[in-house]
Amino acid sequence: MPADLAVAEAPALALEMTGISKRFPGVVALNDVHLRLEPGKVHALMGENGAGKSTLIKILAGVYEKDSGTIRIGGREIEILHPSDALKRGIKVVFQEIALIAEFTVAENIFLEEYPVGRGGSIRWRTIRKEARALFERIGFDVDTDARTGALPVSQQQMVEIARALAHEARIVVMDEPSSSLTPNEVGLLFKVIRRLTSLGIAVLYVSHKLDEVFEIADTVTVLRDGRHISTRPIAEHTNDTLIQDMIGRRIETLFPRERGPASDRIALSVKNLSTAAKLKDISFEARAGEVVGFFGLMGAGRTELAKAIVGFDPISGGEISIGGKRLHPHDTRTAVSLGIGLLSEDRKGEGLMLELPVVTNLSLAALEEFARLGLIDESRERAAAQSFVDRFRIRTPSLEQPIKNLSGGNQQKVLLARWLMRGLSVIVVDEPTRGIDVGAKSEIFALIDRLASEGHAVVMMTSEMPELLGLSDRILVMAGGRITESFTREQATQEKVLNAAIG
Amino acid sequence: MVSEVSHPAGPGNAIGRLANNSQIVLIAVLVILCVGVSLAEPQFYSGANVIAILRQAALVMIVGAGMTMLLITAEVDLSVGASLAFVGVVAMDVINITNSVAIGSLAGIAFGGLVGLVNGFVVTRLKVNSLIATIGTMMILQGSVFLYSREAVQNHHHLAAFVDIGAGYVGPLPIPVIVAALFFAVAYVLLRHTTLGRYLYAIGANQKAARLSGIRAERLKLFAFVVTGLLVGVAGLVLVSLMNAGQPTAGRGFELTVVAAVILGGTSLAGGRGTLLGTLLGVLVLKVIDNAIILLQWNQDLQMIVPGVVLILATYLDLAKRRANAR
Amino acid sequence: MPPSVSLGRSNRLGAGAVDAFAVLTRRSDITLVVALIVLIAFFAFTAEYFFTLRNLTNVLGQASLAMIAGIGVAIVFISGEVDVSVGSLQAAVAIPLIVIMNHTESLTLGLAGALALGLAIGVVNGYLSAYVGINSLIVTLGMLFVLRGGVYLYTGKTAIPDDVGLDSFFALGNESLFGVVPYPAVVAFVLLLVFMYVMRHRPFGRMVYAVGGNAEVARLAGYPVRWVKFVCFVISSLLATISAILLASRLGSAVHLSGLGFEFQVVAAVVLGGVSLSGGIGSLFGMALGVLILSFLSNGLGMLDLATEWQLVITGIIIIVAVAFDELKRRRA
Amino acid sequence: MTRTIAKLLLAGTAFAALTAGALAADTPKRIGYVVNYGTHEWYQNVIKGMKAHAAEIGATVEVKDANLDVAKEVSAAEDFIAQGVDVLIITPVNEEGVVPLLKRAKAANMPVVLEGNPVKGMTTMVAICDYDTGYMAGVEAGKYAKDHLGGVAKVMNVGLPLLSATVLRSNGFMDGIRTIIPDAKLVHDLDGGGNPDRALEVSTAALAQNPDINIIYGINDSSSLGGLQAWKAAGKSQDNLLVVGTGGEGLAFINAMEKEPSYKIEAAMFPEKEGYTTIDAAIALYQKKEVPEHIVSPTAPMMGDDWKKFYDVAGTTRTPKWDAINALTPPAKCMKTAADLKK
Repeated sequence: MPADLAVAEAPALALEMTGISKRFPGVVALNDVHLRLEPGKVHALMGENGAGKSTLIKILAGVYEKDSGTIRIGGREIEILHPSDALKRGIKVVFQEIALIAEFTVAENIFLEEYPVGRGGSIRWRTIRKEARALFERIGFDVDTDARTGALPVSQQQMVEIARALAHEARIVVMDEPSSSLTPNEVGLLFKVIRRLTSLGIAVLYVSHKLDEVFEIADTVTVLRDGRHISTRPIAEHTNDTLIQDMIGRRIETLFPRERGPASDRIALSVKNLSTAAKLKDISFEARAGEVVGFFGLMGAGRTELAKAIVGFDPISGGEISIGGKRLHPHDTRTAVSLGIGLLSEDRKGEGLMLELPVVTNLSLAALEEFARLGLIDESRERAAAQSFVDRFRIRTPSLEQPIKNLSGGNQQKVLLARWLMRGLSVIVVDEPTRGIDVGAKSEIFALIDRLASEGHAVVMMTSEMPELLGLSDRILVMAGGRITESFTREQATQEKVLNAAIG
Repeated sequence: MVSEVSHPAGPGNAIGRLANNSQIVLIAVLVILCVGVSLAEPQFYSGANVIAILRQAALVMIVGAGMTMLLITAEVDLSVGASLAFVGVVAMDVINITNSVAIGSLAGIAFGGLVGLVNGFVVTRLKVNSLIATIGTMMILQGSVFLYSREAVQNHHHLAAFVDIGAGYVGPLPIPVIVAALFFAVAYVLLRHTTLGRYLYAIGANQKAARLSGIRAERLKLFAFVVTGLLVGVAGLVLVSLMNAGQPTAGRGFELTVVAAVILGGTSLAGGRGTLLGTLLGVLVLKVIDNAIILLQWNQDLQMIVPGVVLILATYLDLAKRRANAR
Repeated sequence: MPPSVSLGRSNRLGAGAVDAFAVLTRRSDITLVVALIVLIAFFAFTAEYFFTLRNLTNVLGQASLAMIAGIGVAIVFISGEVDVSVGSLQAAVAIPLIVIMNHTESLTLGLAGALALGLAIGVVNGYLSAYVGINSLIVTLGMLFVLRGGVYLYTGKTAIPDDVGLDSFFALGNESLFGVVPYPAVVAFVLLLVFMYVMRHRPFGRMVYAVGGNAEVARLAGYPVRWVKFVCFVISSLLATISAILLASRLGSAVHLSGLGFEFQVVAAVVLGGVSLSGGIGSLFGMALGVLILSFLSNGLGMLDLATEWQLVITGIIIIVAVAFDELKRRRA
Repeated sequence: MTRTIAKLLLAGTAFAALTAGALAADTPKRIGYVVNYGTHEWYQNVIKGMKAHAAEIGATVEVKDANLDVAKEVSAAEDFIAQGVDVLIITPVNEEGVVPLLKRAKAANMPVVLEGNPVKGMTTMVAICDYDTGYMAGVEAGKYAKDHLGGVAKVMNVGLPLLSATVLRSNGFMDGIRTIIPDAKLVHDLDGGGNPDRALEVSTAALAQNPDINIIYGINDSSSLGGLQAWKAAGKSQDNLLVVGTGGEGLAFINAMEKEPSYKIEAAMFPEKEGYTTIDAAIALYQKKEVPEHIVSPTAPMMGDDWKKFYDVAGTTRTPKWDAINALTPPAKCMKTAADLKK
């Protein structure tokens, strides 16, 4: 929008960001993006994963520094170089990944940013306890404020995170996918919180890719795609289709190419009455060669726990797992891999990448024995194989020696997927395969998963992304509270049915 | 931006490349040291002195090879000094009893391996932070060595073979240097060209990822501890032979020398980074400094100060370089 | 945290609650308390003269040096860093203390000199670790070497005697309050209470825990992570300096040998006290118990006329077992 | 029979009369000994000597080891005072470091005997004369060099600057040797840390630099042996070498004198005797007798097989021949003490 106009309106605006750009090694995260928030209004920020939503708010929060562009609050231009700058300016961000100190009590976490202190400068613990309790009563959320935060289930931690927004005198509250791990009635509480905020004249930036929520709570919607600003319109002017159109930029089915034929009836993976001490209860299912089995569930439903159990990463307390008819010793990844099952973890940095090490080393890790004679690695063969995967998967890297930390999320994910293909597995478990990667790469990953299946692998996919689930899966199993609550065929499944089952 | 980081690299040098940048500094330092010292004190290049330096370096290098593996897997062993002394005492004692260098040597090396096994067990099974665990075992060894023998175990039957371990020569080369070279070569190949070595890096870089890829991280760490222990056994033999007696008081501060050398060589305490070549350079730099201070007849207290400063400086340079690369 | 940020709203509300009880009842601490009691009981029955007021107060005095330094080291640990330089620091800061006293005959100036050097050391440790970002183990290990070597160089490896012999200086480390409680114990106790209060009831203390527990979250909460760590290093060095001053008084001189291996004793006690190397976990109360356990252990074993060798072995085993036990519990929880 | 030896020994010394009476009068029952470095062989044997003599008078010696930790030394002494031992014996880790301790012991009326080095404000000290020990060995070394090394003396001192006692020995040695060979040269003055491997390491470098060194002096047996091992490791013959050790605390030097052609002189310090004498001082002090401020325990250089005169060796144990040891007459006072170093 024209700058002079912006300036003229400035006083009315809570926040104005113009011409914001940000690059990371190998990817342009934001390109000349602008955003305007009005006091007392809810402004939705939408876009697929990797569209640039998170980057934008992290700039706002002072986590990243923008490469260019200006930020105005109440018309005055400001610089945000450190989170404390944002907080001083009354910008409160509720992040998707929990930003709480696990060792502290819930009450203390609420006041983490500004401990109430007495005249002597001592922390007023009683005040903290009292106000925290009062706060949760106000929004009608029942949680033990003296509990160790780390001991709470994820969804409750998320609510604590959200409640913090009320505890501070904020002028702008940003919420990044706040509902991702919430049960519907918790979402209800969330909206209650948001309305309370707006009634106090606070501007709310609501980041989400869930249409229904946006239509319910937002006044205005800004859509980003591939780091670019696509549209900003009052919600009234939008329909489901127009929004999706803006977000994805093409019709949904084209995002999910489906070349593969029907699944064979050879059972590649069978899980019987699997339970773990922590979470899972009596899980049984099978996956056939050439089939994509999609697991859906809200955060904390036990998807990741299941994924880690069936690849032998976590110990199990009961039940059995067999791959290609062979029984797997629980809690032993080595036999699991040699039997032909592997996991593409949701936590790329934590459980997938060796950030400092080169692409080739990351790529060949699981298949290394195949290039070795008497333990000696034939490096030319290793590199040749790696190169062929880099080409086939169109992995964008300047060289095989490139430390993988310098690749974009999408390319990193492709390397990790290639790691398993190189090993030649029969069953591959993918957990949130497209988390935090941009749309282009996303469809490539989808294509790869489809190819895996068509090449006769059994794919077990854990996801919280409805389109991805519906688009890719042959069968859909829904989890809640560590159990499988429903099972649908591709044809039966609809967004509503699946959600209801997930709420359990 | 991305291209800045990519260096041309021959096949397989992938991991090597990462460390190489940090080694240029060391090579430079080493060269400057040698030139500087030999200008001030020509004796520096006398064959005798070079051999003296090499023999001292050998002792540290032997253990350094194991310590490098440990640090690459993000663990550390501070008990090597105490263990070094104990190995000597045990070996000397067994040799006196059995009158056989072979058996005595085996006993010493076995003892070292046992210590490594215990350390490895405490760290991988009991999950005790290796820094604390090995400080604990260090105390235990320092105490129990005196319980084993209060006074130095003397060399009763002077067996030629025993003396040779430390003081012997093959041609112009002292045996300890040859031994060190041997272990260096083996460890080098192991770290650089074998699956095992690659897995050690993987574990240090990201243990969970390694496990998910079917690597038995805990076992390999245990392996690294045992290897280090065995190498301490070998070094202990060399030392006991050189001293011609099992000295319970030997090895004080040896662990710090070794760790310092390895870190100086660009191996990161965080794991996943480091090379044996770097360790070799680190050892040489430290030992040349040590030697130079004596040759120049400087106050030997500098032998404590200089390494301290060098260590911090080297780590800083390495850090700075990697930050530059990350930009 | 700057007062400007603190909530206007909350200041109106009721007085701050002091619940040191919450600190006392951390489960790991309870086990330590029990361990300490058992230990004392054991020696009371086995070792003659152990369970006498004179001996018990003696041990308190002896423990206080490690206790005072331990507070600082524990705080650094909690902030997610390590400090192993305290041993050589003890020898180093005693030099200005004695030298200045010998020249000026003023205890105050001597103390000031010692604290100044201690401060400087802390600043260097903190700057290199927190701001430059060099691994703090390496920084403080290097400092350990540099200081010890420096002391040897400066003193020519001889002790510097206190030629003035001020009674006030002698009293610091050698006399007792009401002839019962040694002054070092009093100092240690006061400092312990002060820092237990700070770590529990001052925003700064909570920041230290947050920074050690999860630096990224702390950053998001607007904390000056580096500054917090920096200050922790400074605190550690200053407390180590205080322990050094008391030691110097007990030795009546600046001894170039003092503090050899002291860092090990302190770290051992801190870890035994349940302070985690990974940061964010542990309490000063636990640290204090750790120190007391090790001190009573060494005193008791000495009373049983047990050789140093055994003391080393037993201490080593206890440390490993204690930490292993701690880990087990943490994984269970 | 040992008692008669005791008498025999005391006959010569300053307080013969006193202790002769002492045997009649009541004697201390519990003696506390704070040793500076109890794991060291020298002190192991000092303690043996103490316990042997204590047994004779029906007393017990309790030992607390400071293990070279000055702080622990003070604590250990405190503990003994708390335990209310009859006499306290202290070997200071560092002379200066125990001054306040003596003050406190006085306040608690605890008689204190110092072993090793003089301390400001002490009542009495039992010690060998480190300087004299080195000096006498130096003289012998000089003679040897004159006869066998062509009157050339190029000395490598494997020293330990950390402790005043060991510095005195080195100085004594050089002064002694110069009485015979005035132009004896201290080619290399090393810090061998007093432990064998460090001594070996630094000696190796020094020998590489100065191949013309022909005398190695070590402030203790670990140091001299470390130096000798360095020599051997350099592949040199021992023909024109003289090694002089100090202490003679254990079997190491005997072993060396038997098997190493160059290990000719040992400045023996008879730790057992030192311990024995210390107990005598403790008794005298306990009985409030007049005691000289400095009681010297004898030392003597041993050449070749001399050690056989003083020790019986069976396997790994050696037993002192008291008659011979007690026959040695110590000097009334030392030529130099730590105090002289300060100047």
